[in-house]
Formats: sequence, structure tokens, C-alpha cells
Amino acid sequence: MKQFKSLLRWVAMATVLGAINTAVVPHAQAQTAPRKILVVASNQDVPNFDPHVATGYSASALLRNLYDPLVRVEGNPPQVKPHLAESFSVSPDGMEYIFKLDGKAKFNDGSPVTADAVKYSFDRLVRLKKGNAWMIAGIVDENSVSVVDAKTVKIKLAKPFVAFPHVLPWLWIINPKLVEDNKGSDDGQTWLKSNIAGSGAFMLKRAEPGNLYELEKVASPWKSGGGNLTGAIWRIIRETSNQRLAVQRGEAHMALDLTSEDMDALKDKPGVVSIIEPEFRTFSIKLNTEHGPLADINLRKAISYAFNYQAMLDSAGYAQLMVGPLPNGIFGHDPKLVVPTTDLDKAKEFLSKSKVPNGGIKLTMVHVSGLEQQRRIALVLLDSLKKLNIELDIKPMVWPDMVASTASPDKMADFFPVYQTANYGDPDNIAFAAYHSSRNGNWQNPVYKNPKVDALILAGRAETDQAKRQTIYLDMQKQIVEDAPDIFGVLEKRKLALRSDVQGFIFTPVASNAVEFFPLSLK
Amino acid sequence: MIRFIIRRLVLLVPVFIGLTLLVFTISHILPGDPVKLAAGPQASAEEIASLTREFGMDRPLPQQYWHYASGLLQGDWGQSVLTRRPVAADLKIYLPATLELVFAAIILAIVIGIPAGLLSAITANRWPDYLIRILSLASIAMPRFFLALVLQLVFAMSLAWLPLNGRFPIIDLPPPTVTGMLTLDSLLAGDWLAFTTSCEHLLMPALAMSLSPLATITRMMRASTLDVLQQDFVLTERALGLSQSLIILKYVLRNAFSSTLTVIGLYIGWLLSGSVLVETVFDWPGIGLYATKAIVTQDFMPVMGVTLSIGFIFVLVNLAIDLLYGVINPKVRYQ
Amino acid sequence: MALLSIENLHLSIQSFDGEAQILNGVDLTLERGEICGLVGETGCGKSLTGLSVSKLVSSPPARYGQGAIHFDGHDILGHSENAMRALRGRRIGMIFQDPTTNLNPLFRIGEQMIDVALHSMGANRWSRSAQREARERSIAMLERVGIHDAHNRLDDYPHQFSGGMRQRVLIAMALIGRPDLLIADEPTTALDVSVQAQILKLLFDIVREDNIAVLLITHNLGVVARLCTHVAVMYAGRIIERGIMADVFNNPSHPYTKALLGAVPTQKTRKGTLQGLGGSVPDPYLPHEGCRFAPRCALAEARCREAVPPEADLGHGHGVACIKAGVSA
Amino acid sequence: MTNHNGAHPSRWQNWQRSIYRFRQSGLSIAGLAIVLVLMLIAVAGSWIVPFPEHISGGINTAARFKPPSSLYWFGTNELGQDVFSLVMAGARVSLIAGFGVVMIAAIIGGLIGALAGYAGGWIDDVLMRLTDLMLTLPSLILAMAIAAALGAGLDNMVFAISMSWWPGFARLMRGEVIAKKEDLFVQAARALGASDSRILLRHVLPNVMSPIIIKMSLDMGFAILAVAALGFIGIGVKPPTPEWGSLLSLARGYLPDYWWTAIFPGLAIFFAVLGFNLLGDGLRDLFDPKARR
Repeated sequence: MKQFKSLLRWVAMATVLGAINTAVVPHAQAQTAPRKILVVASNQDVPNFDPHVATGYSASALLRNLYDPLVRVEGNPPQVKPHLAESFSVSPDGMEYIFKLDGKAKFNDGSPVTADAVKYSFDRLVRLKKGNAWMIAGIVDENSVSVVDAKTVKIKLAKPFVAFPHVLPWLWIINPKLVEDNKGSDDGQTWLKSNIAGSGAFMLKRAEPGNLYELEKVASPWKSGGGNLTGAIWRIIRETSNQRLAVQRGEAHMALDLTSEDMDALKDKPGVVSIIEPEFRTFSIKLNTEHGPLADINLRKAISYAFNYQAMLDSAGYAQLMVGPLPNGIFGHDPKLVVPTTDLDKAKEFLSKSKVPNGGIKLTMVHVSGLEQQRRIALVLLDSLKKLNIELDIKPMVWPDMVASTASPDKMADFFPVYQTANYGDPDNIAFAAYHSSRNGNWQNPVYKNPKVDALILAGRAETDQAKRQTIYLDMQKQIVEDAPDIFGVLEKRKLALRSDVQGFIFTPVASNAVEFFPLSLK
Repeated sequence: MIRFIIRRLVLLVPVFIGLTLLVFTISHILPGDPVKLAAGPQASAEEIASLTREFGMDRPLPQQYWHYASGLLQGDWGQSVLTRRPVAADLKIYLPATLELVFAAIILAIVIGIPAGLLSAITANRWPDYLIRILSLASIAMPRFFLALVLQLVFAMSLAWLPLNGRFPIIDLPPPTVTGMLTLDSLLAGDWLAFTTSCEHLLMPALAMSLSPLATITRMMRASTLDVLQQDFVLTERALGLSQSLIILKYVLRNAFSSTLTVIGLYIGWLLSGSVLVETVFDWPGIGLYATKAIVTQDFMPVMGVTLSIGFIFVLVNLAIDLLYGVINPKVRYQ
Repeated sequence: MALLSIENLHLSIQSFDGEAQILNGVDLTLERGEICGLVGETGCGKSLTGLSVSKLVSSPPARYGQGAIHFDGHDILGHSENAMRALRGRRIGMIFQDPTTNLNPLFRIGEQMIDVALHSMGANRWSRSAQREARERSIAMLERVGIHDAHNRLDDYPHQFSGGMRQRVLIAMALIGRPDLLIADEPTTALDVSVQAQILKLLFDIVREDNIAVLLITHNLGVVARLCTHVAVMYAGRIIERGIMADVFNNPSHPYTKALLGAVPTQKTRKGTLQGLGGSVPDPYLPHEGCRFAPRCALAEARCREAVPPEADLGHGHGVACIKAGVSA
Repeated sequence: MTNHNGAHPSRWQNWQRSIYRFRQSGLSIAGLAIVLVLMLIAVAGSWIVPFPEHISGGINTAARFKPPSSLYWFGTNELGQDVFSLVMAGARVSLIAGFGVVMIAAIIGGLIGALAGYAGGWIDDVLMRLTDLMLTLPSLILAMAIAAALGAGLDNMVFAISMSWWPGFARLMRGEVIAKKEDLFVQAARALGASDSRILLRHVLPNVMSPIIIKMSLDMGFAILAVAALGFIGIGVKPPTPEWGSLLSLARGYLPDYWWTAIFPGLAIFFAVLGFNLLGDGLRDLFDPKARR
């Protein structure tokens, strides 16, 4: 036995020697540098930094801090605040806006932000017709923007647009000199993809695509005030549970894509502040009203009444059921609107009037693969349709494929789930994008068209008298509910988690996950 | 010896060409049109056409292949259709991360597997042997991604001994990139703290990946050690009075190790291809995640880049293993 | 007092098919300077006897039923592995049959020789001076066994030596510790005839110079006749006849010894007169009473099958285990 | 190997000894037991399961995230579905998918290997070089690429995995065919004028079946693991299919609080793969004991 022990000693020694080179050291607390760096956890990568091309909330968040718009929006309900333009005036007919630029505003290469820069930026946006250009499509064109003097800009709208100031925070001003120097053959798109020509309070310090983007505060930002942040890191963490744990353990200060389960898990954790606020973010299932079995209004009504709304609400967690097409609480929303609820008898009644009185058909639903909430809603729909003896084939697809499938009614699936995030706190944003027939072929409103509703939307856009505008939107909502183009889903509450040492964060129900770092500081 | 190496290197050329041809044909057979996807939904027909021309997708296949293969030689591994980033640049960032993970896994597998196999053979049919055999059978069956989750659950979430995910605490700046492998770079920079932190981040993912190779190396080592113990020279060495530990740890070990070596080469390939599973759980920005993102959006340039780089590495590693085999086994060297 | 005396040694090996009784009461003594040939058919247990002397038979599965092996007065069956290690290489040397498999292919000759030398010197493995000393001794020993330019050949690998040369290296290793007893298990069987004679002559010159006792295990009676001082004939795990080589070879008493000697072709043997021996070696798994040779013995009678024949002494050490000894076949 | 009574061991004794060896190693028996239980669950699936409606997508959101209890043995998931029923149903999915992968790979690989082995010459070289190249490529990434391109669905996933799985069988079959090709009875058949295809199908193939079957049983475990891996990454799985890998992947977000939604699917994968590995090892010792452990 003795000799066996000596052998064991040898083997143990060999293993220890081997293990040393993968040193297991107790968790050495990496002492944070004295700098104040805010770490934000998000699951959306930023493939493109061109302010007039990039899309997605993560791109908006970084661009918002690297570039400056004419005006900002802040608070609940969202208020327009001065930024590059210290003030602006609107002509009585609401068609002409004049902006006075802030004298102190300068780009990060030192050159001042002039009216020419504003015109150059708007012209480029309109020319490229990408990124956020859709917000001012048909409203601002090549000759809308004119330079009055170095510090004054005039914008003449092609059509009346009440909510125009609410759109401006997403239209950023670029430094014409830098972009012209690197114009290349595509209007500077390649260069701007990974370089910054802005006047924002932050510069892009480090970019590790797929992993993290580090912003560093400019030496002397032209805008006074703001928090004590010296930098911020936009960290890509794909799993929401990992985001939640990162905040829980202090490895991140903010987590942006949390699910309801994550929020429950964070409820009583020390040092964590949970933000669960209603937001103008609708979720509904678009029905293919032009092609296939759902063109039959009675079948659509039957399905709307058979749908298990309570199950959807349960699975969505922190959310509230939508009452009609518009988000609850937005101007013009009719809380007393009569909308379908789970009522099997009514559903059977409509079904009997439809072309397939006893079901027996198979419908298809697509959803973004990997998007958990949509997968759950699809299963709720599958379960609900069983009661009408209708089968559902669920197809997870990649987002680009889904968008491509909305190009024409025959390519579109029977059910098409859509998230609609309001970019500005005005009913027109949702109404125009989701129900106006000019948007057919796009994922926001693939097929639904009703001339009456189109007319109401355009009227609502132009009507400056608040009371009249109210009644227009009420009529619109009744008509849409009558057409039953969608199954109205839920208004998911915005779910954010912050470390308690983050200060100066004001919740804005508009794109609140596109975080503005300038006002923030760390204890 | 040198002639032996040169001959093997020359033989690699047809293999590399074969690899590029195979990967190219596979990616072209697959349905799905990345250009249309990349052009985006609002893209007009002529914009898609211009993009197709830009990526040379309209030219006949052989020409496309020739363009691709010649590009490879000059380091141009094509461009991601979606992000317009050159694949070579991305690989330079993501490949070292995966290589660091794979080599750490293999080192762990060898450092633990060899002694375990040895011990299991020496104590054949006694409790250590049975324990090791059952553990190794179980660990071959253990799915890496499930083990990764459990490790994360235990060591990061409840015990908080080890960091949850990622390669380096993002507050601190990583050491200057030389090899792209954080552990090596921090050693080169002499930054001990960075070395320990990057080892901490590396430990759990490497452990999760190393379990299967570790189990197989243990089983192979046990089998070859038992064979070597039957050999006559072991009896002679005992008869001449050499101590059991000297015989086992010097004379038997080298013989048994030489036949386990070939398995290690095969496993590097297996680890490289399967790293995506562990990378997803630990958010380890390696070529696994990079390939998955490209696969999901059917952007096949990066997929071809990743597949080819793994294929090349696999072939080179196996060549290295053969040469190492020659070092250990003199008979082979003089053939 | 004899250097080596094996008394009534019983050895059985447990295997899947049951327990095989390999050695059934072996008695053998060996003095310094004596060269005793241990002969017998394959499977009679002669190799196992050799291995038992150095306690190299791993138990389990082997089990020593009764008997003892006294080496220099001590019963080695009771020795621990460490105690045995002290004897092996220093007091007891061993050579095996096949030189191609008895040297570790992956190590240089020198490395293995030096390790053995260090052990035989009992020196601390890591001390520089001990290693230098061991190297010198190895070179000297290799020169002595006839390997020229040993200094350079130390760094060569086994596969760079011929069969004969490798056996010389093994002899050098066995004798480097100047053992008192050498156990040689078929040392030349694997070599071709021309090389056999050289190796045997080399081996026995050294043995005579260093006055080493040798237990030569072989089935080649010619080798025994030419080199051994004593001989012991083994059958089915028992020594049935032993004594001074001349006595046993000139007047074999046990029928089996007669049959063995008869089977060796000499110049005098005329064509067709060579008689083999019927039947085959008894199966060790089956229990057995009486003389194990009875089934194949021409003189066998009822008495032979009842009891195991004791060993009778025919004068100056010539013993035979057969009740009908002396009766001419 | 003559035994006690000297007669040459009959075929029956060989079998008896192999069965003894198989029975002797407890592990192989455990493997067999697990595989049989798995098959039983796969076949009887929806009858023996407490909540069969959940398998085809039924939900009960009132009972979300209930911990394991007497009613819900493995607790419930985010939609109130009984995890035990889903895991049981997952057995059928994984078994069929795993078997599909192994079967397709065996057929494709077998044909290519047989052709290469039997034809020899340049055909052999070309086919074998192709096989070797396929082996150097990363199999999981290839499978993912093919599955993603073909779109969601278990059948696409099975096809994708088998595309990178057949080289193993091709190599095995080629080796066996080359060995059997030289056997006497094949020469005799050729002498009697049998056509090549007849020789290959009637004589050679039946005799190489045992190593193929062993490899199929050994690969079953790893095929199930590959299907689960793809499911885990979320490629190729269509709800409401209760596939273990995707169940585990979805449940990742609910750790550590609702641990049961992740732990039980993970354990199911582990035991299934373990069962097939143990059985495979046992079969290998049964059929060709000389193969090294």
C-alpha cells in the first residue's frame, strides 16, 4: 500500500503543476478606475454608425450621444426642449418653422455648428431616404430647408404636420466638412459607418463589434450642465437573464431588454432600481385582409372573439391590454371604445356566417425567431384557434425574411405580429404608420387599406384645432375596430433596471431604451 | 526530419484548395439570397442589382470562385454582405478568442485526463478505476451547453466565485493586443492582475468545453496504459528493481501518451466547431457567435470564412500532432 | 546454507475458467557458482518458478498455496515490494527471452542503463556525481559485454541495435549490479543459432568470473549439456528428477527424463528411430492424485495413481520422484 | 482457444460467453434499460403523459411557473405547460430525430463507402478525399448553415445534421468492404459469374452489417446531442415542437429562480445520450471484442 501512496503523491504533484498555468485566483476585485463609466447592457449590436442610415434602438442610443439634433424631448408626457436650436417659432398655418441656433454649439473638431450644417444634414437625409427619413417622408423635401443667416434656419413643410417638433430629436446634424472630405462614391456612407462627425457630448473611443462600444466624454462639451459621467460602455449581452445578473452583481449599471420574469427576479435585490412604466409601444397581430382565408371579415371577427386575451396578458407579464388600435393614454385614444374580448359564443356565431362555418382549415403565422414574447403569443393564438377547429402552422423566421414577406399580400402569412414603438407622443405616429394604405408593402402595415380611414388619418395630421382632432381620431378608431384588420394585443410596459448609484435618469415614454448619457451621473 | 516536414507541407496545398472548393460549392447550393436580405426591405430592384454587382454575385460561378480563392491569398476573405465589414478583420478579432478557449480546454483536458487515465489503469478494477470510468462515461454524455449553464448557475450566480460571462471586466482596458489571446497578452505585458482576471473569465467556459475531450483522453489513456503494462519491457524494468512510480511516470507514461496524441488532434477540430454552444452561454465573442449571427442572416461570406479558418487550423494542428508524434516516437522519425 | 532453496512451492492462478494449479510442490536448491538448468516442456511452470524467485508474479490473480523460497536464508514470499526492490538488480539479476520487446522502444539505451545502475548503486537519483558514476559503470559494463564504442552507443535507441546486440545490453543491465543470483529465462531462444553460441559464451564467461549462481530456464537440452553444472527436470509443476548434470544425462532414472533425452536427435540416431512421447501435458484446471506422468508413463501401475511419489535420493544429490525409479524402461 | 473438453467452441458457446460479458458489465445493462425506457416513452408518449394537450401546444397561463409538485412533477413553464409532459414528448422528438440523422448518414455514407471500397482505383481516391475534406470541416457550423438555409422544421434539421454526419460511415464502410472484398466466398461468387452489384448487395454488405450497427448505436447518443445543440441555438425548431434543446434554451432566461424549467430538459438530454453510449459500448464489446475499449 505504501508504494501506491508514493505514486499518488507523484500524480497529485503533476496535476497541481498542470493546474498552475490556468491560475485559479480568488475573485480579484478589479478596482474600477477613478473614471465614472456607465455600463449599459443591451442585446442589440450597432452594425452602422451613419446617423442618416442606421436603424434600431441601440443605434439611436449611441447616435443620440455622439451627434446633436435641433431639439430634444424629455419627461412624461414628453416635452420638446431646446438643444442645437436654442429657440424656434412656428407660423400660424403650422407650415413654416424658424430655428435660432445656439451660439456655443460647435462640432467636436472645433468648427461651429452653422445653418449650412443643418441644411446639409437634412438634404443628405432626404436624398438617402434611409434610416429615420421615413418620419419626414412627404413633409420635408430637397427645397424645404433654407439658410436665413449663419445662426438661423427656416424649414417650410410640404404638407402640414402638427407633430414635426417631436420628430426632430431623431434627425441628427453632421459636420459637413468632415463628411465632404470622406465623401467617397456613396455620399460618405462607408466612412460614416464607423467614423463620427458629430457635435455630441461623447466621442467613440473603442469599438469591438459584437462585444462592446465605449464612449468617452469630450474634453469640453459645448453644452453646459449634465452629469459627472466621464464615459459609457454599450455592452452586448445576448441573454436577458445575463443582463439581469450583470446589473444584480454591479457589472452593469443599466439593463434594457429585460423580460417580466427578470423584473420579478430583481424585485427585492439590493442596489437595484426597477423601472416599469407604460409606454407608447403597441403589440398586435396583423391579419392578411387582402389574400387568403382572412380576407373574409366574418372569419377575422370570429378569430378576434375566440382569441384568449387573458392568456396573452398573463404571458406578457407587466403589460396592459390594448383598447383599440391606439396606445392607451395617447392624445385622441377612446377608453370607452368597444373592442372584441374572449367570447366563444360570438366567435362561433361569426364563424357560422363565414366561408368556413366549421373551421377545418390551416393558417400560418410567422414570428421573429428568438423573440420570446412573440413565440408565446403565437402559442396562445394556436391554443385559441383550436376552439374553432383551425390549425396554426407557426414559422419562426429571420427579421429580414419577415420584412421581405410583407412586400405583397400573396407572400404575406395569415398572421403577422408587429411591435410598434412610438417615436413621438402623437397619435399620428401610430395611425399613419400602421393603418394608412400608403404604407402597404411595409412591415408596419403590409396589406390593410380603407380609403375612409386614409382620409381620417390625413385630416388628423393637418387639423390644428385640438378638439376637432380628437373627434377625427375617435371616428378612425371605431372604423378600424369595425374592419378588424388586427388582433389588438398588449401595451408592454417598458422594463428597465438601474443600479441605485445611477442619478439624473428621467423616464421618457418615447424610445426610453435609447438612453441619453449627458444628464446622467454615478454616485 | 526536415524533408518529412516539407513533404507534409506540400501535401497541404491540395487539401487547402479542396477545402475552399468544397465550402464554396456548399454555400452556393444553399437556398436563400443574402444580397436581397442585406439590401433591406425598402431597397428598389436596381439597388439590389447594384449590390449584386458590387459583390460579384452576378458573375458565373467559376469566376466567382477564382475571385474568392485569389482574394484569400491576398488576405481578402470577402466582405460581410450585411455589415460591409471585411471578414478578415472580424476573424482577426474573433478567432483568437475562440482559439484561446479551445487551447485552454485542451490543456485542461490533458492536464486532468492524462493523470486520471494513468491512475485508472494502475488501480484497474478497484474503486478509483470504477469511479473514473463512470465519471468519464457520464461526462462524454454531458451536453456542453447544459454543463455551462449549471457551472454558471453554481459558480457565478449563487457562489459568485467566478465572473458571470465575457472575456474581461469591461471597465478596465484589456492588455495591448499582440496575439489576441488575453491570457498571453497580459503575460507579455507583464500585467499580473490582468492575467489572473482573464484566467478567471476563461476558467468556466474552458471547463465546460473540456469535459468531453477530457473523458475521451482519460479512456484512451487508460486503454493504452493497460496495453503498455502488458509489454515485456515493463516486466524487465521491474525485474531490474526500478521503482513502480519511476516505471509508471517515466517509462509507461511516454509510451501510453504517444498513442493518445492522435485523439487530441481530432478533438481540436471538434472543439473549434462546437465552441458556439459555450460561447452563447458565456457571451464569449468568438467565431462561434460570429458564425451564428452570419448563419441566421444567411450572410455566407463570414460563414465561409469561419468554416475555412477552422478547416485550415484543424489540418495544421494535425500536422503538428504528427510531427510531435515523431519527436516522441523515434522509430517514426527515421522512416 | 544454500544461496537459493525452493521448498515444496505451490502456485495457483485464478482465471475466468477457474483456478489453475501451476506449481505443485517444487523443490530446488542452488549454491554460488552452480549453474542449474531447469528443463521441461512448455507450460510445465518453469518460467513461473523463475519469476517467483524474484516475486514478479502479481497476486491476485496468482496465489502461493504452500511452500517457501529462501534466498540467502530469508523467505522472500513474506517480503514487501520495497524489500524485494532492494534485492532485484542488486542481488538477483534477470534476463528474458525476446530482446526485441524487452527494451523500452522510446528511450535511449543509456537512459535505461543509467537508471538501473543508479538503482544498483543505491544512489540518490538526482545527484550529479551519482549520475556521472552510473554513466561510467554503464559504459564499462557495455564494453565488457562486447559492445564497442559504448560511449557513443549510449545515446542510440533500441531499434538501432541488432537482436544479438540488444540481448548483450540486457545482460549488461542484469549484471551491472554484480548480483549473486542470475535467473535467465530462455536467454537465447529468440536469437538465431550463430548468435546464440556467442551470447552463451559471453554470459558464462562473466558468470564464472564473478562467481554468480545461475538458474537457466530452457527447453534446449543441448545448451544444458554443454554449460550447466546441475540440471532439474520439471513436469506439470513438479521437479521429477534433479542432480549433477552428468549423472542425470548419463543415467536418467525417471521415465519422463528418458523420454526427453530420447527425443533429442544425435548423429547416432538413424532415420525413423526417433520416438516422440504420446499424450499431452495434463490440464492444470483439473484436480489430480498420484503421479501426474502416470497417464503417459509406460511403466505406470495402480500404485502410481494413488499417491504423489516422494523424491528418492539415488546418491550425491541425484533425486528422482518415481516409485519405479531404477527400473529400466 | 480450446476449452476444457477439447472440442472447438460452438457458436452457441461464443454467444453464451458474449452474453456473459455483456451481462457482467453493469453499465451496459444500465444503458440498455435507459434506452428501453426511452423507447417506451417515445411509443406510449401521449397516453401515459398527465397533460397530453400541452404537447400539441395547449397552454394554461393561470398556472405559470409552478414549482415541481404532485400535480406537476417537473413544475410548469412560462405558459403554464407541464414540463414533465413536454420532456416526455421530447423523448419521441429526439429519438426520431436522432434515428433519422443516423439512418440517413448510414445510408449515404454506406453507399459512398461501399462504392469507394468496392470500386477502388480513382473512384476510391476521389470519394475518400471528399470524405476526408468533409471531416476537416466544422460539422456543427455546417449543420447550422444548412438548417438555417432550409428554414425551420425538424425534418430540415435532421437532414442538415446528417449532411455532415455521413463521412464517419463512409470511412467505416470502405474499410469493411475492402476487407471483405478479398474473402474467398466473394472470389468464388465472382468466379461463378455474379454481377458486381449482386456481389456487393448479396455477399459483401450483409457481412459488414455488424460494425455498421455498432456505429449506429454509438452515434445515436451523439446525434441526439447534435439535434439538441441546434435546438439550443434556436435554429430549425418550430413551436410547438417540444424539442429538448429548445426547451433548455428557452428556460435559460428563467434561471436561477425557475430552475426546474431548465434542469429537467438538460437532464433528459444527458440520460438519453448516456444510455445510448453505455449500450453502444456494450454492443461493441459483444460483437467485436478485439476492438480496443
